[in-house]
Amino acid sequence: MMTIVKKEQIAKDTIEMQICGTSIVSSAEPGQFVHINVGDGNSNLLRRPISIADVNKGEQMITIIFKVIGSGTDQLSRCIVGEELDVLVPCGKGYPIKSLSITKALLIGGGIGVPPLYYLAKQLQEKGVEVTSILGFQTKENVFYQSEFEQFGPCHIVTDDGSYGFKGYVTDLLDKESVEFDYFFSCGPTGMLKAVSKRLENHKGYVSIEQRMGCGIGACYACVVPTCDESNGFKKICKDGPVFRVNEVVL
Amino acid sequence: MMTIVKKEQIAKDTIEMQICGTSIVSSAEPGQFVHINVGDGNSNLLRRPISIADVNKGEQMITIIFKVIGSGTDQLSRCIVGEELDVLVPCGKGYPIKSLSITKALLIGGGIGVPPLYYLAKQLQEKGVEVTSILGFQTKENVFYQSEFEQFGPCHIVTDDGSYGFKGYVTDLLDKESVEFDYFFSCGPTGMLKAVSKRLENHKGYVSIEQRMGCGIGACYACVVPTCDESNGFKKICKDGPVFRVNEVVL
Amino acid sequence: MSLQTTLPGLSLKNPIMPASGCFGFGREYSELFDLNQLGAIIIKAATKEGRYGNQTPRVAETSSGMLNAIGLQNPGVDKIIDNELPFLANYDVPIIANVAGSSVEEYVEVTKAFARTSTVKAIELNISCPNVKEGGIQFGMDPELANEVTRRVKEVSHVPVYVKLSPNVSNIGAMAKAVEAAGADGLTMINTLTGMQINLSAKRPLLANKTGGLSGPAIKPIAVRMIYEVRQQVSIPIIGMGGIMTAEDVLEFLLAGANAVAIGTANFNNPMICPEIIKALPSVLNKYGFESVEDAIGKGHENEHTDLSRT
Amino acid sequence: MSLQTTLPGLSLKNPIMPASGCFGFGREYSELFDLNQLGAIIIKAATKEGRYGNQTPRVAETSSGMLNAIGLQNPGVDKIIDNELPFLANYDVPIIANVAGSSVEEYVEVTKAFARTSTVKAIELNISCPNVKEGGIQFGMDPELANEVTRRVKEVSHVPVYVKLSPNVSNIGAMAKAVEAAGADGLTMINTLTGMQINLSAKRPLLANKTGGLSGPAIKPIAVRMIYEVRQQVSIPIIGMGGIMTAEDVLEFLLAGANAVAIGTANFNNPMICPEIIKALPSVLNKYGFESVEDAIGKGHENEHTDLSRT
Ligand SMILES: Cc1cc2nc3c(=O)[nH]c(=O)nc-3n(C[C@H](O)[C@H](O)[C@H](O)COP(=O)(O)OP(=O)(O)OC[C@H]3O[C@@H](n4cnc5c(N)ncnc54)[C@H](O)[C@@H]3O)c2cc1C
Ligand SMILES: Cc1cc2nc3c(=O)[nH]c(=O)nc-3n(C[C@H](O)[C@H](O)[C@H](O)COP(=O)(O)OP(=O)(O)OC[C@H]3O[C@@H](n4cnc5c(N)ncnc54)[C@H](O)[C@@H]3O)c2cc1C
Ligand SMILES: Cc1cc2nc3c(=O)[nH]c(=O)nc-3n(C[C@H](O)[C@H](O)[C@H](O)COP(=O)(O)O)c2cc1C
Ligand SMILES: Cc1cc2nc3c(=O)[nH]c(=O)nc-3n(C[C@H](O)[C@H](O)[C@H](O)COP(=O)(O)O)c2cc1C
Ligand code: FES
Ligand code: FES
Repeated sequence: MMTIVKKEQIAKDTIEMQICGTSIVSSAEPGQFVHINVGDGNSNLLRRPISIADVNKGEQMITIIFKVIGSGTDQLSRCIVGEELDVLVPCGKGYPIKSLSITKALLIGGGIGVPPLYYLAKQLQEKGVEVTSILGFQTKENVFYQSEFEQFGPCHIVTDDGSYGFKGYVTDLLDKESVEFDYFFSCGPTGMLKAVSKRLENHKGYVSIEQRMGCGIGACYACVVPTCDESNGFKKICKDGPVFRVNEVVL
Repeated sequence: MMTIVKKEQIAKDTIEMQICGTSIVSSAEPGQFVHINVGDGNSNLLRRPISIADVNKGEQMITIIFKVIGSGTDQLSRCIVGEELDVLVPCGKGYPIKSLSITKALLIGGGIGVPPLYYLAKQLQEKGVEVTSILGFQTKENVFYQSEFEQFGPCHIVTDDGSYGFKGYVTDLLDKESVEFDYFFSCGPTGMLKAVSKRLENHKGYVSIEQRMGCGIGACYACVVPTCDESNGFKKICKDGPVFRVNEVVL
Repeated sequence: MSLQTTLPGLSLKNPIMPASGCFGFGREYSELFDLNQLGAIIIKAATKEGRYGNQTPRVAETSSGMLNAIGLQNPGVDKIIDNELPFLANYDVPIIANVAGSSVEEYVEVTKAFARTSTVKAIELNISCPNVKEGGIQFGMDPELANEVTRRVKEVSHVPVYVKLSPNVSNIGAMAKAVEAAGADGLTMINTLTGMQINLSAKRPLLANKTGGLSGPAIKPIAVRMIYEVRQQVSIPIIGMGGIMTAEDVLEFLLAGANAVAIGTANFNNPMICPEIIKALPSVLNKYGFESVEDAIGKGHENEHTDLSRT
Repeated sequence: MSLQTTLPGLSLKNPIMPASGCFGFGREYSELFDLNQLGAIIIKAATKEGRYGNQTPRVAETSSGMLNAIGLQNPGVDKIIDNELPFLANYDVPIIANVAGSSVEEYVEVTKAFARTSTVKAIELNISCPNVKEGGIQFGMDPELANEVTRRVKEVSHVPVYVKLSPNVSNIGAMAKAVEAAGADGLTMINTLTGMQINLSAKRPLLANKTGGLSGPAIKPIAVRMIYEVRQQVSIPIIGMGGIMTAEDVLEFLLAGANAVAIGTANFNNPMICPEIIKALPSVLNKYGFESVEDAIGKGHENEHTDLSRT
């Protein structure tokens, strides 16, 4: 059980929440997620996976940022400060930056794919990596965390309708601006990940992917994704992912 | 929609709640009930019937008193002051005291059958009727509203285990004490109603009965009870009751 | 936005109607809202003679659902015609009469009786009530019996006949085809699934009848699946039901292939649910890109899944 | 308070075991609690060759339930025996292997393979998986096919065989009797009910496989009814499952006639649910006046309803 210590709406339908209460959070890595039980045993029977957006090890606190899209996130958005949350943490495997030799990183986030990149950027900066971010949103009122990302380096905001920042998709911006990097790290809707992987096919990178989950811990085979090699293999997104090397699994 | 304006625990697992917000309450009669939706469309799909324990016409407010026995009453007990409740009010037919010529009344309540008798006693007193009450509870910690009933006249408390007041059942007390009355009015568990009807078979009286309900408004036939006459007839507890003349329906 | 839709015998203002047994004969709900808003009304089951039904308790709550074992309580078809239909005739809403029985003869007799009145615009043949000892569901579990009773009722009915299918079967498609072959004008589906709750204190089934019919949102996925399946096997229209609580649910049933829908259990949770859904429906249809109710019917069958994956 | 209970091939510390497909091969849960607490473990379905299963999405949430269409993904029986069973052999918990197939031969082959290991204490014959195109559920919908596959598997099995029944049938009692006659040592029931959810935006079924199996509290009343019904028709023991979330639910299944229970979907809601229920069970049994698990089995059948009413 973790306790909600802060809740704030930071963009349209988008809530930032801080929860604290277990020392395990200090081992959390960027790209990992929490698996939250928002139900009462009847409604919202399945847990909801939400990325870890930030970790405050000292206070045993993590930040999550989520968009209200259905009954589970709606229920979560109604929880109040002081309430307890039933959270499995941390789940999955994150961006393996500890083992990478890297000087310049490009972060590409789309919508609710942006949150995990924040903690990633923070960790990269601690390692002394130069960070450039491209964050895509549908429209102006969905934009969040621009100034937070600007702390780490150049941050380009892109909106589908051009109501804020650059107009178009994140890949359109890549065509315009030349960014140097050794690795890219991306998280967002599958369509975006596909486009990004294609556009940057000669680069090394990592993507974080989504799938509907049952158990969230690797036991039920709900969230599998085929691997790209010829082994006929598969990975479990909840356990082996959600972060994969680009071209490791079929998007 | 009505708003919860007060909530208080008045005995073990027993909550008194005041809700206000619709002018319809002023027509409510003692013995009628409210039908409360405590669910979210998944859990507690059916409404919960709870008797009207008191009415404050001026403030459009009613009091209910309920015992937490399962998921619905548990959910209701978690509602907080200021919250809105989805309430159908008033439902059913109450004690028809307006049409009765009566000078001395005996009220016999058992457990959560006590609440409707409070508003009844109040109305009887307004009519100038002398009121004697016998209230039965399982044990000391379940007892509530003794002083409230004492306002109206003699009030005997009976507990199953003798931990408070007279030890035994309400009918045992009737054997001990001689009470004079023209009509008796009873509400409580079916077993008690049966015993009381039998003990007082030569008296005129009314009983309020319970049954699991579907619609609560007379449409679904979930709550029927056979009539005692030879007509092979039936009554709907939610619509024709919950109050019936003694020997009108089969207990 | 047009909510109109036309089915055999029924010209509907909108596709929303209360389900049989959950709305009585309309009187109680008429005190809460104007029944003229409804697309149609399916009235409570009628048998030849009056029936008292089962002992109480007759209902139990379950997770996202309820069990009922009313047992077809009703005053008998003649009293329904004399005492209930004149009230409903005051409204400009097509009435569908639910016909039950324990023998083919009884179904035929009740149908014939309804032919006496012009208020009833269609028959819903209830061969799927799980809560009576004899008749009812037997006819709904055996394609041959279902075919026979449908054929016999069709012979005497002056109005279109919809057959109400039971979900308690291995092969719902076979049942649908059997009654289509017998001349059914439409299907209504699904009736309740047989279930039980045990009272831990009494150490026996909570319902006096032991088993009851499970309805409510819990069964919606089963209803949607069966309608989707049957839609691909027969061409007569379907009135869908089973767990509908919202206008989004209605759209889900339309996409699965229902031509109209009925709302049962939800009326108990919220007696205003039918008019509320009717009001919400246009904007839900609009949100998902549909221009009318008819535009949405069956549209869940056409789109292929696009995710990549090996098989 | 004794929680022990003995079934063919299985001596259980307590009647609680995870259901097949909801616990993998135990590894993930072993990181969360000591598997030695469990009464038994039913492992994920095994087929002869490895199977990738269906496309994703493979799960959808429904009211008080979920749909799954995993499609029997598994590495194949040989890899299970080589890679998974040695890990489970470390625990003092009986292992029940779930055997699936698309032909009688495949069921026989897989059962034979499991005879190679002493870790498997019983076979659960899965003739009820609704999520594969061929085999599986066919055998669970036809009493004759069910009888045949049971008989053939019994011929080669070195351990007791429990047959897992599908609820998607008209007559569950007939299925139970057919497999009892074929020599089944016990039954497990129920598997999932076939259902569907339609995605309103995509205008097609949400699951790539279109249909999936409905599980969770939504189906509990159906499971309880079927176990109650089957308990009156066969004498072999029953491992009950379908929507169990609490120790009270376990007692409800015992009263209905289950000798032990399995817990599926609830593991996803709360991965600690099995040990939590095991811990809560003694006080629940005690509260309702039972002295042991065995004392409660079948006790929901004996008490008559006492309310007065005419019929
Ligand atoms: C690893 C991972 C990390 C995520 N991180 C974030 C995050 O940081 N912020 C954020 O806003 N969202 C995130 N999501 C998406 C988030 O899980 C869904 O938006 C959420 O589950 C929707 O639940 P709901 O009840 O509101 O929607 P509903 O549509 O009512 O949910 C119905 C069911 O579908 C599942 N579901 C619906 N959409 C998704 C989806 N996109 N991915 C997986 N399951 C889904 C739900 O979990 C639930 O089981 C993440 C998803 C994954 C897999
Ligand atoms: C006319 C009437 C007036 C009532 N007045 C009061 C009152 O003033 N105070 C009070 O505490 N209780 C009263 N009750 C009883 C109250 O309705 C039940 O205690 C309550 O419904 C239990 O709900 P639950 O979800 O907590 O219990 P659960 O056992 O979880 O409920 C399961 C289902 O059974 C129904 N149910 C359970 N017990 C009863 C019961 N005794 N009568 C009817 N339905 C039941 C519930 O409504 C629900 O549908 C009254 C009942 C009736 C019929
Ligand atoms: C209390 C109750 C009574 C019912 N009575 C009848 C009936 O008389 N005839 C009938 O065909 N169906 C009857 N049904 C079934 C409903 O019409 C409907 O098919 C079923 O409840 C599924 O829809 P729902 O989930 O919206 O309730 C009844 C259902 C309930 C809950
Ligand atoms: C994700 C998932 C996978 C399942 N896989 C299997 C399986 O491989 N073999 C099997 O016999 N049953 C399988 N089942 C069915 C369960 O074992 C169980 O019978 C059913 O889910 C009902 O129990 P529950 O409501 O507790 O989940 C699966 C169920 C789920 C939810
Ligand atoms: S969600 Fe169960 S294996 Fe990934
Ligand atoms: S509860 Fe529906 S008629 Fe009384």
